[in-house]
Amino acid sequence: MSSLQEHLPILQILVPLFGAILTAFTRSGTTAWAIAAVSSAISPFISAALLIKVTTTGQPISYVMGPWAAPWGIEYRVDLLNGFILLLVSLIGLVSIPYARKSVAQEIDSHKQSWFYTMYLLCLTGLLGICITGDAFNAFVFLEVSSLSTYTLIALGRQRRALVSAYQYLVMGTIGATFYIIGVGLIYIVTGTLNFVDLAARIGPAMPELSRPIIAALAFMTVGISLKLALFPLHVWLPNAYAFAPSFATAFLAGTATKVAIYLLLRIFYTFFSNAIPFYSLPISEFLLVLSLAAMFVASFTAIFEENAKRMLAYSSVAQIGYITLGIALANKIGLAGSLVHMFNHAIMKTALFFALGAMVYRTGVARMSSLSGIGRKMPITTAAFVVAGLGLIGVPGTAGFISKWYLAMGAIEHGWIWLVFLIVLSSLLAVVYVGRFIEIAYFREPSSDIADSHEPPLSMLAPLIALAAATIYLGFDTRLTGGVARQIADFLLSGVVLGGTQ
Amino acid sequence: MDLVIEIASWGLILTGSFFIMVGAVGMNRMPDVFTRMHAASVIDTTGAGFLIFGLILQAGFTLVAAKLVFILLLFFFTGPVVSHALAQAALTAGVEPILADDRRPGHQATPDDTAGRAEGVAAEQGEQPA
Amino acid sequence: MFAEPTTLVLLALVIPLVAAVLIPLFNNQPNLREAVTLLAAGSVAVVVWSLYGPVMAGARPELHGPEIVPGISLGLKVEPLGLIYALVASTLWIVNSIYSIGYMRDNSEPRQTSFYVCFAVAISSAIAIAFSANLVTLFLAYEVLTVSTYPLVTHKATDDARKAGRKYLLLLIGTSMVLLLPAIIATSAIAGTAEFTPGGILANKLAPAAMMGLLALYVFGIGKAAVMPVHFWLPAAMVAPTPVSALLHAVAVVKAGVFSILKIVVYVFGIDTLQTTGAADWLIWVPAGTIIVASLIAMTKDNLKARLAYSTISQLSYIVTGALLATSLGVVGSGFHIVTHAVGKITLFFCAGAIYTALHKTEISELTGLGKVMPFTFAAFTIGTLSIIGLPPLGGTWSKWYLALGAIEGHKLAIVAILMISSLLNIAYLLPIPFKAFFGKRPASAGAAATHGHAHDHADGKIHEAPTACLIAIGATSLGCVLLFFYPDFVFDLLKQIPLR
Amino acid sequence: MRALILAIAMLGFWLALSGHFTPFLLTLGVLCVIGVAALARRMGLIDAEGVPIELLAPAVTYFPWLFFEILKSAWAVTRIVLSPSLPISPTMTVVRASQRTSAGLSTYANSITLTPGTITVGLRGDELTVHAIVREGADDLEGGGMDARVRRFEGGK
Amino acid sequence: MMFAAATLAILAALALVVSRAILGPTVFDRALAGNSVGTLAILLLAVVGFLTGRPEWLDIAITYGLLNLIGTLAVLKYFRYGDLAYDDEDGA
Amino acid sequence: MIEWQAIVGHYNYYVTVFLMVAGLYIVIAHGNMIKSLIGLGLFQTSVYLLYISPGKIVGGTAPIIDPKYTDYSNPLPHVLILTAIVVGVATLALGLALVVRISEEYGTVDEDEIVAMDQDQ
Amino acid sequence: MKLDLILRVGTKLILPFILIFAPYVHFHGDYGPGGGFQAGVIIAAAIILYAIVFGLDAAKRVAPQGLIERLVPLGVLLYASAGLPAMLSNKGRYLDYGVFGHHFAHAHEWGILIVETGVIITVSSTMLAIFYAFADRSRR
Amino acid sequence: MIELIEGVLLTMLAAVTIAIVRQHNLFGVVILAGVYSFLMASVLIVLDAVDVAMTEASVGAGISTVILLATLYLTGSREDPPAHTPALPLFVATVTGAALIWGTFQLPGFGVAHSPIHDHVAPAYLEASTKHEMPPNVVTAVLADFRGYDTLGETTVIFTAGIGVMLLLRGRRKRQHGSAKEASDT
Ligand code: NA
Ligand code: NA
Repeated sequence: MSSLQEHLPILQILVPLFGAILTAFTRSGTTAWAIAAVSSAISPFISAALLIKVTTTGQPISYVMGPWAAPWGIEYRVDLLNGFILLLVSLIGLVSIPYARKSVAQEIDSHKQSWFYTMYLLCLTGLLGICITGDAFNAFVFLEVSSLSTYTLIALGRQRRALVSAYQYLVMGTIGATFYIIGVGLIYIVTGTLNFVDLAARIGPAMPELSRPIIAALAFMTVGISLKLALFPLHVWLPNAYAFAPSFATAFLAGTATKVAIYLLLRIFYTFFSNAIPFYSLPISEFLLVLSLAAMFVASFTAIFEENAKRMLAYSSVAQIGYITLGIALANKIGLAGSLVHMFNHAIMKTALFFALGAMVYRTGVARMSSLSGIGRKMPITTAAFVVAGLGLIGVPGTAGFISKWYLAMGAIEHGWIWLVFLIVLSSLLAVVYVGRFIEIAYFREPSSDIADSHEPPLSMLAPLIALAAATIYLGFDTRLTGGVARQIADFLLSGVVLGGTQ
Repeated sequence: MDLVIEIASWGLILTGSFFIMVGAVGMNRMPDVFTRMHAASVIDTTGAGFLIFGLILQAGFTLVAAKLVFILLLFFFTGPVVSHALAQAALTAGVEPILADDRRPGHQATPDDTAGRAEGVAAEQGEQPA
Repeated sequence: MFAEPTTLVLLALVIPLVAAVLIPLFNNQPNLREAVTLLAAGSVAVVVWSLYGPVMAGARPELHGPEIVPGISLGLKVEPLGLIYALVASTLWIVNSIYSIGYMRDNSEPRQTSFYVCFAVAISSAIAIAFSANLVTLFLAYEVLTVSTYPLVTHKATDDARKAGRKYLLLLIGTSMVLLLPAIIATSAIAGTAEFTPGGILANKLAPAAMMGLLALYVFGIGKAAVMPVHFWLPAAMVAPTPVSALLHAVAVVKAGVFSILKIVVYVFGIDTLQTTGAADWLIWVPAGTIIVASLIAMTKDNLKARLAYSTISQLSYIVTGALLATSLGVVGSGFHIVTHAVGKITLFFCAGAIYTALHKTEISELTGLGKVMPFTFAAFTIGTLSIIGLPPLGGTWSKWYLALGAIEGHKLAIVAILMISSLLNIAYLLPIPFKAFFGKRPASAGAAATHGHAHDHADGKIHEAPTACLIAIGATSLGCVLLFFYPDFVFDLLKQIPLR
Repeated sequence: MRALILAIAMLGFWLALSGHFTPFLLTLGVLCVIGVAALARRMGLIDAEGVPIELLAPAVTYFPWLFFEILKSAWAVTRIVLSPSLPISPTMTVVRASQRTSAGLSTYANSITLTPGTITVGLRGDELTVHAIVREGADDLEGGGMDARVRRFEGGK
Repeated sequence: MMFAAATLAILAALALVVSRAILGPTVFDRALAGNSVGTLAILLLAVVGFLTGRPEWLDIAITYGLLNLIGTLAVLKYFRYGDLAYDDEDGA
Repeated sequence: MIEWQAIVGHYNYYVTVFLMVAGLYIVIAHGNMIKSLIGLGLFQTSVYLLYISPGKIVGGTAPIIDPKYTDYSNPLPHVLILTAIVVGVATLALGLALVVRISEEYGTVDEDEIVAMDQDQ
Repeated sequence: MKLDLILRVGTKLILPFILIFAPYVHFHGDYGPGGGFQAGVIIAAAIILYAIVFGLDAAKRVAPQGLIERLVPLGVLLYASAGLPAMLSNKGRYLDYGVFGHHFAHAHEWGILIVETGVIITVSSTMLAIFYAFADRSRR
Repeated sequence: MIELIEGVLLTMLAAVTIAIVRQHNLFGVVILAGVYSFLMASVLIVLDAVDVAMTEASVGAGISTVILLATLYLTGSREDPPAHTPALPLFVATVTGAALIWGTFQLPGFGVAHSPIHDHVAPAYLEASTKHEMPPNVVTAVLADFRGYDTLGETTVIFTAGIGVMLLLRGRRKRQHGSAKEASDT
């Protein structure tokens, strides 16, 4: 099957896309779930194969649609960076799918379940599509596929506030996407191309005469993507969206959506703008640094006082995104690697946390902290998994989160900013407070009446949760996939090599 | 022959343009929506008619002419339908026409027995003519 | 020798973890459950002790795991200083386990299974701290120790316990995250390595002022060492059951703190580097001050465990002070004090627990005249007290002696003076306890005033000792105090093996 | 019959628009016309209202007359618009329609609307409510000239 | 020249009609003006086609006409029946 | 010395930017969700001009090949904007569906009122 | 009394031509403006016009909701599948239309036609489904 | 001439936009939005974007109007005056506008034939269309062939929106709200 091997890049998208189409025909939730499960199960293998191929050959994989060579046709281009993110997204998809069955069956009306899976698969398609494409406009198209499906997924939450959250996200997300295409339009006018590789080659020579549109394009794309990735203070859509979406959707999105947006930011920063505008020549780095720190502290503080556990985790996400963008702001190898490592680790940990919380909501129907008191005794395994992932969030050594923070702190020191190390660890301390608060409520309070007859969730929900909690620990020790790959990626991003290899 | 057609089409196009201008001016001079409709229909019928006839002469016996004919027919068949619907809707919604003479029996404002939602719409309308 | 030294290292770590997995399986069979604990404790002690010979012979067994952050992999390496701490922890685990069986059962404590599980995990992490080959491994184990002992501190699940637990967690994790972790990261970045290396890794890499700042980060970042002002978690944690207090004060937790400081001084900074830069010259006054202040506070406490807690704070600062002297004799004194204080203090806590178990007394003022009721316990208490004070013929003598010598070697006579004053203070707040118990006269209303005295009536003066298991443990540790005076060489020999340069 | 006429009309429409007389497109055209005709039948469009083939022949005389009417009234409205005093006298009136078929009735109503200056505002039974921009417009309609003309058109005479 | 004149006339008319659409004052004035904008746009399209020498895109004009009809009727249907889906079989 | 030529030549950009600004303003400033969505549509629509204006060549013609012409305007922006229009209408439809549901649940489509209602709970 | 006579007759006259205009726009997208998307919108608009004038139920009898909802994915399926033959026969990459004929131009013409047909199906049915969804909502 | 037509139409667009901002009757807004679409479509014709013009007219003036009206029926049509001051929105919008004006200043003027956009990629489409006897409408060729994959994505977007709208609006109209469970979650 060497021919299949050749088509892997497009299969990465076609598998979930055809899954989505098929689920739209059926009206049975079970059938739709089965289709989604098969699609989600195949995806990580494709990603892994792609990543392995890129790592072993050291060359990016290019796949052009139809007979048209890039830049005339649309190119898919897999290098280490997007290979890594593709794997992350499809892995989260894989672990999500067993969890989905029971959770969706409970939260979504039975006649809507099949279309719900359609939306999930479209979301997966869109996210993977953004990652894999080598074309600035094609990225926008898939951004919209993922966005529209995300809005719908969020709106299907059981409370009416889900609708408002989805609406607010729709408005902000659309503004973000429109900013992105304004940026794309400007650089298109300047270079005449949309292909990433081609852009990288043409934007540098265009810079001396057309510096303004290029800088404006950078600004618009950055702001647009920052809206999608919920960079402080453009994060206001996120807490409610995560809090009121169906549990499964929250967990899946928390692990994937913002990560993909961050990927896109890295892509534009390092693959083509870096050829025109050295990253350090603009105050972007400082700007991003300030916003990242603000996210880390303000959002963490908000999380501490949040009564709704889902919102608490959502605010925590905003804070953690701050860590990721901090690494980008550092713009040195180790900091950037830290950013990538944390992207992966945070996806694993936050998905685990939302899985655990979702399982609690599944059994108890409540997400208020006070109502969940004593849950540790009723749902010991779920709560333990929550604690493990929570420790990861804090950055306790032995968990994945520690690795992330180590890299970021080393990046800060390399930059000569020792004070930043203190700020990084100080904000971790805020995580201690909000995670600790949950632990205390879960273990040291008498079970509340809301949770009186709750018990562990079904195995199909528990198993993915345990897997992710175990991964949180495992990734705290074996960092070949995270740290190892991330350092390679950071290496080539900073070396100015376009898309992981010469054209 | 060509010159005749050229001159004729010039004449038709300029006449059409004139009626279009007249209609547009009328739409701004007339006092209420009903009277404005009369001005608007000058554009739809005479203005568009002359202009398109002129263009047809320019196009000769071609596909373009056929399409222009169809556009003309489109105006001819849909124009009155739209105008009628608009006037009727305005009246149903409670827009009082400015009248010098009302010869309807009983001066009833409702020209049709099909019950609308006149109250609701009128309330929402908010911006009656001064 | 029945196994390769590297295997032994791994076994010492894994056996307690295996026990932690096995213990819950016997949730409903307490005897089997405790058998697992005892078996594990025994085997770990055997394993660790069997490392003694090879290490004395110069072997430095090493184990390396995966690289987790750039240039640093998790690693274990046995060296003399760490072995001493491992010996203390593993040996005292046996004694503490025996004692726990008596204490926990007699007081019908809830959730005993999770108690033993956490205890086993704590021991494993203590041994990992002892054998850690680099700062990251040490930090990892240090945090695991904190997390695994948190449920022990909050074991009673009362409001007080929860508050204490919150203090415990916030202070220990807080200091370690905010101060220790940056220190480790900075060290790794500056030195390019985080491995514990004889002579240190920071020589000529930092300005004196920066060196002092870094050292301060370590001293305060390692909150387990309880140097003032990061000490207050320790008295708060007294709400826990006595075996936990013993664990905290003697076996693992606080010892992990002071041991870490000592290890970092020796292998990260290097005593020569500290001496030449004078980085510790100012900082040393913090633990020195702690010695005095904590002693003074101890005098004001009537609660027995609280007084012992402040005593611990004071004693820990001996070790920190010894480390910061940055002299070879100071290191020996510090290392020795880890051992003697462990054995002495565990004796005192065992006694306090025994008194609580047998008589339900917690306040010192209630103990007057009870020497006849619990003669064995109070005799042991006296031995422990004298060892802590540093009087012959007990182990504590040697450590204080070497600390003083170290201070002289470092030309810090003021430290010698502080050690002397502190000894006097020790006498003042510890010795009166057994003295009054034996020779004091019981007030008539004592029985009625006792807050916990609802079950027993001791007015008749009949002997009423704690359960046998407790007494065995108390006897063993008292004996240890004595033996350490007469046979200190096995510790000294090891301490002299520490490569200081 | 109506369907056939409609199909022919649609095919003519297609051809007039297309201009590409390749066999492929012609085949497609025929197929689409058949398909749309079927759909139109399904929609109930093919009846005396939707495909008034009876009116095709009379249209030859009626529409030129109507064009002339439109021109006249357009000029009248133009004069009003361009007159500085804006001499309007808006009038609402009700006129009776004498047509028998709905196609005829709607032709009358639409003819009124098409001629600038008058608009059919409502249609109830055989009563048309008309808005005229000047009294004279209403008077003309009340005179019934156009009504008679449309009745003849409808009747085929 | 002739097309240019016609174009200018249409643009001027368009400006007047758009101002009506902006000024209203009632919704129906705007709807009327909107419909006329559609008409003028169709005419403009036809004339500009001739002006630029490519008059063959009148398909667009037809599309405009059809959709203008639908849009306007939707507005008016709404005002008469309050509901796009209104069905006389429901009501009568 | 003002370059009038440049300013006139950029008129289309100025209007484009104005439309964008107005659209964005409506989205952010207006509490009514329907109006916000319309503003969002205007904002998106203005992008069409940004893409298509530079694609125009004066003297060129629509990019439909005909032997009579040699200069064609750039077809690529047209293709991109076709996609953008589709995205715009898709977003509008979904947004309005949300608004309908919100109106049913809250009895209002005013964002400020809704936020206030949620805070009261 | 049927719904407004003038509207009804006018719509009946014009609707067949709107309906035939849509496939015209679809099939002549190669030569002039238009294509699957525009044609799809026109079809949907025609049926919406029908629904506006003749009522929603009448429209649903002509274009049943169940059918429309299944056409929504069908168009995407057609489009996405059009890319597969080249891939599966190992003669090209995804969306290579070369397999649809021997001559390059013909093959690509067919390819374009197939994918545009996918577009017209999805666009028309989706627009209509959206209209149905909104209009239905207002009745209950 | 083209510049003039374009300029006039653009000015009208701007005027309509201002009217939309100021209009508080949502019907008025919907109608004005339709006018906006027709004007925009006319501008697009002038800019040679015939396919885009056709699409914009059919979407903007047709489908969007219908959906908006359907929504207005379900929600009411009067907009309340804004509750808060427009300072922040004005600021954001102005900054955005200023950035764009600043950014577009160096761009080539209107209608210039030799600029990067015309010299790269696009000429190849025009050439290939002729060489390979592709459809004469290059927009169609690019849309369905050269960049056919984008169009697949575009179709997917429509599909997504369609399923999304149906998920939201099909089915029961009112959910039970205010139940105990919901109250406790907020
Ligand atoms: Na008229
Ligand atoms: Na086309």
